[in-house]
Amino acid sequence: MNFDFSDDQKLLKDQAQKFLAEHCPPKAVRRILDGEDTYDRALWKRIGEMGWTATAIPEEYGGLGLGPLELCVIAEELGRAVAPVPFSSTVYLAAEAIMLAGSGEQKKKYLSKIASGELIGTLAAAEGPQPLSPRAIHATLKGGKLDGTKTPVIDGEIADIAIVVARTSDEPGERGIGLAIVDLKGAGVSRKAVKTLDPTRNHAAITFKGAAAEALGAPGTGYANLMRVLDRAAVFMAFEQVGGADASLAMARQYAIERYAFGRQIGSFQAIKHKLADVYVNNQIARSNAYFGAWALSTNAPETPEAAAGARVSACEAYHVAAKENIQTHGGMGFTWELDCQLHYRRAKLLGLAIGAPRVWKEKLVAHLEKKNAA
Amino acid sequence: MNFDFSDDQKLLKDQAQKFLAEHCPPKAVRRILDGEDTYDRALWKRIGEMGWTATAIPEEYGGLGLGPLELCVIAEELGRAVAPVPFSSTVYLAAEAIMLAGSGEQKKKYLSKIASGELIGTLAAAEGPQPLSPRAIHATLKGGKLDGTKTPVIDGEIADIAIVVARTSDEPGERGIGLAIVDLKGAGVSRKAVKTLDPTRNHAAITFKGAAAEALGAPGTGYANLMRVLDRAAVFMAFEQVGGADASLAMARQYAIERYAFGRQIGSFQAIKHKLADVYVNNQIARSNAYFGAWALSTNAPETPEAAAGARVSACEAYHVAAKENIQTHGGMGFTWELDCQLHYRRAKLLGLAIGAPRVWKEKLVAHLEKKNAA
Amino acid sequence: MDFNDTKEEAAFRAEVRAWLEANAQPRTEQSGFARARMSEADALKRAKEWQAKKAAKGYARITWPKEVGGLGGTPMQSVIYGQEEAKFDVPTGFFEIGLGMCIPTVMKFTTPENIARFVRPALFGEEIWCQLFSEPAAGSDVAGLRTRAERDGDDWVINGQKVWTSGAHYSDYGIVLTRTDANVAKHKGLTMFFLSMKSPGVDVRPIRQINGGANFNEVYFNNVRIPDSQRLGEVGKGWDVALVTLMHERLAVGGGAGGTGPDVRELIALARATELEDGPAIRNAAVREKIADFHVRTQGLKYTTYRTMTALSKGQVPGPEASIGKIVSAVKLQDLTHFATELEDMGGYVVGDGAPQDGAFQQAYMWAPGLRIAGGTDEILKNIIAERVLGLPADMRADKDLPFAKLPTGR
Amino acid sequence: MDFNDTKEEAAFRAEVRAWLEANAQPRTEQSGFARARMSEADALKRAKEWQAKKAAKGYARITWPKEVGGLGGTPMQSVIYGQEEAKFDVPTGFFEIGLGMCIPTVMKFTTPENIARFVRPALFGEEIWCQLFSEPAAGSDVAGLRTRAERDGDDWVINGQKVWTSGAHYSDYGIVLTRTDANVAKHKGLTMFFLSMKSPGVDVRPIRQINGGANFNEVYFNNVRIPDSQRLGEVGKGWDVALVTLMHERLAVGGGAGGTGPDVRELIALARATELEDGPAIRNAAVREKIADFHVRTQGLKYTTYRTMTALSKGQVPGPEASIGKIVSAVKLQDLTHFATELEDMGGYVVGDGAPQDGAFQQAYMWAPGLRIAGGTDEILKNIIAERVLGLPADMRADKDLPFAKLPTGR
Repeated sequence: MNFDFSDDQKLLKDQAQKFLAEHCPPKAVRRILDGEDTYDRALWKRIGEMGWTATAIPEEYGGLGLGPLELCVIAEELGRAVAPVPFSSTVYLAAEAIMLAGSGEQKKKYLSKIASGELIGTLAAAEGPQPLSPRAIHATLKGGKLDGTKTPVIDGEIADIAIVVARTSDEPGERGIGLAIVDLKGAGVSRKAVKTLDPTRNHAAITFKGAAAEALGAPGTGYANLMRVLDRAAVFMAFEQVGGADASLAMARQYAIERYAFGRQIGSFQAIKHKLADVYVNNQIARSNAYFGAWALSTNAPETPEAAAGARVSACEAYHVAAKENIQTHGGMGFTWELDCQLHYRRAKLLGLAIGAPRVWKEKLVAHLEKKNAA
Repeated sequence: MNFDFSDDQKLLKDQAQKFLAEHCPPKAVRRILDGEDTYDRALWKRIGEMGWTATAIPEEYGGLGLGPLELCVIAEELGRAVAPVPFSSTVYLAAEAIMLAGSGEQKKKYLSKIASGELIGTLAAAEGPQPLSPRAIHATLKGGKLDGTKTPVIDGEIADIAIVVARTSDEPGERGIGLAIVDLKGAGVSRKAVKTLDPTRNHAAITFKGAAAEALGAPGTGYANLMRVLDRAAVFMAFEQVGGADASLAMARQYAIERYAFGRQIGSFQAIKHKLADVYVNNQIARSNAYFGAWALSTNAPETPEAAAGARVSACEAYHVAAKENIQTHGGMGFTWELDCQLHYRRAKLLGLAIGAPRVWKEKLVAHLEKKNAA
Repeated sequence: MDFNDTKEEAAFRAEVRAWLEANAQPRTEQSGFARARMSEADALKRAKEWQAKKAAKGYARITWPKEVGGLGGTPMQSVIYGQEEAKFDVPTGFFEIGLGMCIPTVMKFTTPENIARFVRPALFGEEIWCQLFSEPAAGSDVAGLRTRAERDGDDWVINGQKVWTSGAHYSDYGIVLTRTDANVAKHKGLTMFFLSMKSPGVDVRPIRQINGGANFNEVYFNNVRIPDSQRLGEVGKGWDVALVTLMHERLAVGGGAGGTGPDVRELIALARATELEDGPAIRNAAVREKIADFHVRTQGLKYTTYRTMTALSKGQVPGPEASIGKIVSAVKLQDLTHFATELEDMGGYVVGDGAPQDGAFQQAYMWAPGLRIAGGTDEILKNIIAERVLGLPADMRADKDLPFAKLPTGR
Repeated sequence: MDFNDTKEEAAFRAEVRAWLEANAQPRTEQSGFARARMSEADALKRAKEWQAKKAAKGYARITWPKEVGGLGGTPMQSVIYGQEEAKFDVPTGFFEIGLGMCIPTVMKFTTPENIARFVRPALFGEEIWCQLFSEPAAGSDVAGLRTRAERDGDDWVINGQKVWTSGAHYSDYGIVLTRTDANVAKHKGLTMFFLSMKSPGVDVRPIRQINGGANFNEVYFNNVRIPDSQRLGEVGKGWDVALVTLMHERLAVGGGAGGTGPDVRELIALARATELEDGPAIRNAAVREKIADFHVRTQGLKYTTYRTMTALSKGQVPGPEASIGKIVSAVKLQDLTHFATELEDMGGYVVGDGAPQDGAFQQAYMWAPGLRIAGGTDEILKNIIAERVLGLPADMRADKDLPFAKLPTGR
């Protein structure tokens, strides 16, 4: 039994934690929150230099050729730090999609630039406030030209390329859906900033009018590929959420020890103790489910969709509860702009929705359980 | 604004409470729990003598001609006392069904006997472990003969008559369902005791083989009438549940004051205080929703189905939580057969399911809200 | 059991209604939007005008005796006025703290001269009052406050900091709870004063909240000098005076039971408008169960308020059980808005224009954490229910017998 | 990251497996039913025979040194043995308290003669031990116990009552925590002994639980006389001795993470078999969401246990974070069985034959409240997590410095 990260992976995690403590303190996140920029350019540059974006990219495309486990430990630390950089969009979404479905040429063209940190990528799937499904896709890709509007697109204003989900034929259901790579700096692309609950990550509505688009993956495989990309992203994002949930708990714990009321540390009151014990339990459950997701990715296990859904459902719940009860533990102070509790409350909401709400993943999970228990 | 019971009704409630404190102490309930009898015959006789079964029955049929509000206050006290008598089956189900759908002759034949306490009635609807719906009804009524098996039937072993829900034609959906009155002591009726989580109320499986049955209500109205009976029963039962939930809270409160641990009353620990505060809040919410149900019945308001569903959903939740957290507050003692916490834990489960699980009522509730908000 | 007015109540309602119709415009959705867009200064100006009108008629404080400008009416009449007024496009909300909490305290503890001087202008909206109790180190534990008042001849000199003061920036006067003796137990060393918010040394700064709003202020006191005649109650008896203020706060009926954000009606509208994978969300069984759960909480609170109003109508005084309103509604608001944003799925964190229902769910999601804290945290309210309603024993106190100066403190 | 054994672990597993195959029959569903129907006396007899076999091979207590009959193995080897044994039809469960908690305490605090006398018979299943700590007035607060031991020459005389004693009725010996001085603070006046359960004056009575079972006993002590040589540890140091016992209780890995009743697999089967108004329950969105919620709790616990086992496998000692197992699984069992009975709707409260899955959900619903209490209530376990894992400060203590006799008491 070795259900844990290796010593090397733990070392990488420690290094990432120290690096982010130094280069991504709450102050840096607040600069983006306060609108001084749309993302932390300096940090993003450094992250590229550290090779984090290259982690899981094969060496032949300029990557480090490490596996998903290394990406998981980095993700956890980015989540803990609420890092305001386009890492998830570029690495979990764009790079993974290209690695999964891209041609040799496409891989060559894009992956090395992602590995070096030169290129920001994203996934443009959503078309407004409703869950993703074949019927929710109205953008069309015909003859290499893309038309339609995608919103919200994470890091949409700052990305260089987007993997776009579009209707490629009139075939019903999943078979009519395809993926395409679009140069967002090209003609026929216009972007508009979109305000969200988490201003520490950039968002845009992107309108395509006959924009040039190259197909990603074989015809008819788009939706299936998209689901596979989202499964993998769900695990990485679960680690971000677990990191954020742990950071929220750590903040609450620290405050409960330092703050006195009624002549005692507030952490000595059972109302606070039991609240934080509940958060701890949730976080542990989420962490363990995330580990199973990591194991599944690292071994390419057939359980991956089930493991990914379990990791996501559990992590969404844990981060949501930890972030809101962190504010509650801080009392009035927790509700001030001045304190950093809000950073997690906002990020928890973003991560809880960015690749689909838990509702959708619960449905996926049970569909897999049904299949398994039928066998 | 007079959203409260009248002084007369409150007086009736006080009398009922005192009467049951004397004649239905926990010891009496435990006699039935321990299987010494299937219901408390002496108490049932006294209840008949007090005229409680006559409360809402019109004077022309030997009743007191009072309204549903009087029945509500009695119900609350029966619930508080966990009374082991066939009151709900006889009064909320059988009598209400006959009052709603019976012919003059049927009313004359049955209601006066219910009013005097001579007759025990029940409703036989369920056919095993699934929710009620037209498709779940397989018992058939043809040419005045009834065939099929109903289980569980509350007070099924001790009832004299049952209102039976049966298929009367092959018409699909609700129109193929009818109600009938069956003499359970007649030919073609066999009964078998059914064990349930709440042995303080009698239950049976009843098999009909060509049993004589008289139709109750016009053809094709059976299912609609059944729904109206259940709506009304839901409100009365909600008062039983609110009474039981309040009794559970009172027990927990008392124990939390008397029991010391770590040198303090356990009620001084926030874990207990906040648990009981939560129960109190739930109970108040349930009580207020039950009051709205009572108002709806008493005024024959068009909101009755919505009010009944709201009362039931809220009361099921409140009693469930109050009963389980009462055990938890009592710690190890709460889990012993010796203590009375179990009486409420069992009764809460029975009342939570007897006329359909909350899931079903939530669905009814939302269907009504949809209609209302569409208007 | 009915929802009808008594004969007297109906008559009063008709009277109020007639007066409102003669003096104000009915409220419409448009007027709501217009008010939401109005600057605070404009709203304040309009509110003051309206308050003067109400006060002249005796409606500004219905339960107060006629001698001090009230109507000598019942609490139920006050509720009825509130219900009717809510149907009209009139600005309110600036005077509640002053008239509901500060002035009753002042009236009880000051001289006839001060009453003559201060009550009428407050009633007519000419002077606004705020309540200066909470401090950075004294939130849930109000009596743990540190703002000092030191005697200097016939004056007192105040130094310290208050926080979470609603309306301090537009208030003319305030009542301030201070520590005048740190060497006795914490509840025993407090003294209450009132003062002009324009006094030299008073510095008001808005607090920015996580939802971007600034409904509250920090108030700094830097050698603020006030005469002893502005003391309310005896030296060292400030806690007893504060309890009078706080009791009046609790008497506000039905607070928190609604009006704090989108509720079930809006959720149903969203569920109708939102397409899930296989049809509108309103057809999804899980969504329907959630709607039902929220609905019974909302309705349960509403009918609890009706029960409280019934007690009022019968001349009874509602007890601390009214505290359930805010616990239920604050937690429900957070849960409901969380659920609603999840229904909107990948688009659920978009705020403003692009969001369904103008982003009302998202806005309320950011406000809900504040609602769970302001005016008593969930935890404090549960203590109140446990102790004052259920009669459970108090928690152990670390701060009962020690001199305040010896109490352990943190940040 | 993998779920595989290390090379050494795999070798040990193979060895164990081979021995089990040679000495026992594989477990089948039938053997499970057969065991459930077996009388306790028969089960005990079979368990003793099996225990003797295991002990002879060194498998009865794998982590104990060979000198006292163990295998000198690692905690991970113990886990592996347990996993493999669970696949065979062998009776277990009578010796865990004795070998897991009592004997380690005895070994640490008694004479070499006693060790020579008592360890081997316990290990070979010839003598069973129980643990006599809890009392009617000392449940969560074990140190609040009142059973007195009074010195009389070279003997001690014990009077009082214990409760919740598992297996007292078939035990030969027990360790008993007593109060020997009521005039010092409560943790300081305790002394531990061991004694024969056949001693004159010991009276064992089963406690009937609300689920009808009787897994526990009350034990009355009426002038039970034992020699001072049966004292464990010093007079007045009984609490320190008890902490050793309780520490061994905590070391039991993965307890409560499963095996306590029906779980998600059974719920899915039920949802498949249950017809709702419009089709099988498994197709209902609300039911599916619930299944998913329960599933992630179950799996989260399972993988948490794997993490703990990984720590064991690396030679680390698991900490108090293992307490999350019981909190999660007990509450989940109550919620899941509540939900399942609601799915069965009007038939959901039928027990036994007429109920789906032989009434397993209903049975577990009646057991779940006990699971939330036995072995530490939800509340006590949350205290443990808050204080020992998160390092939050202890609650205020009313019982720290007062002599035990002066502590306020209730029923």
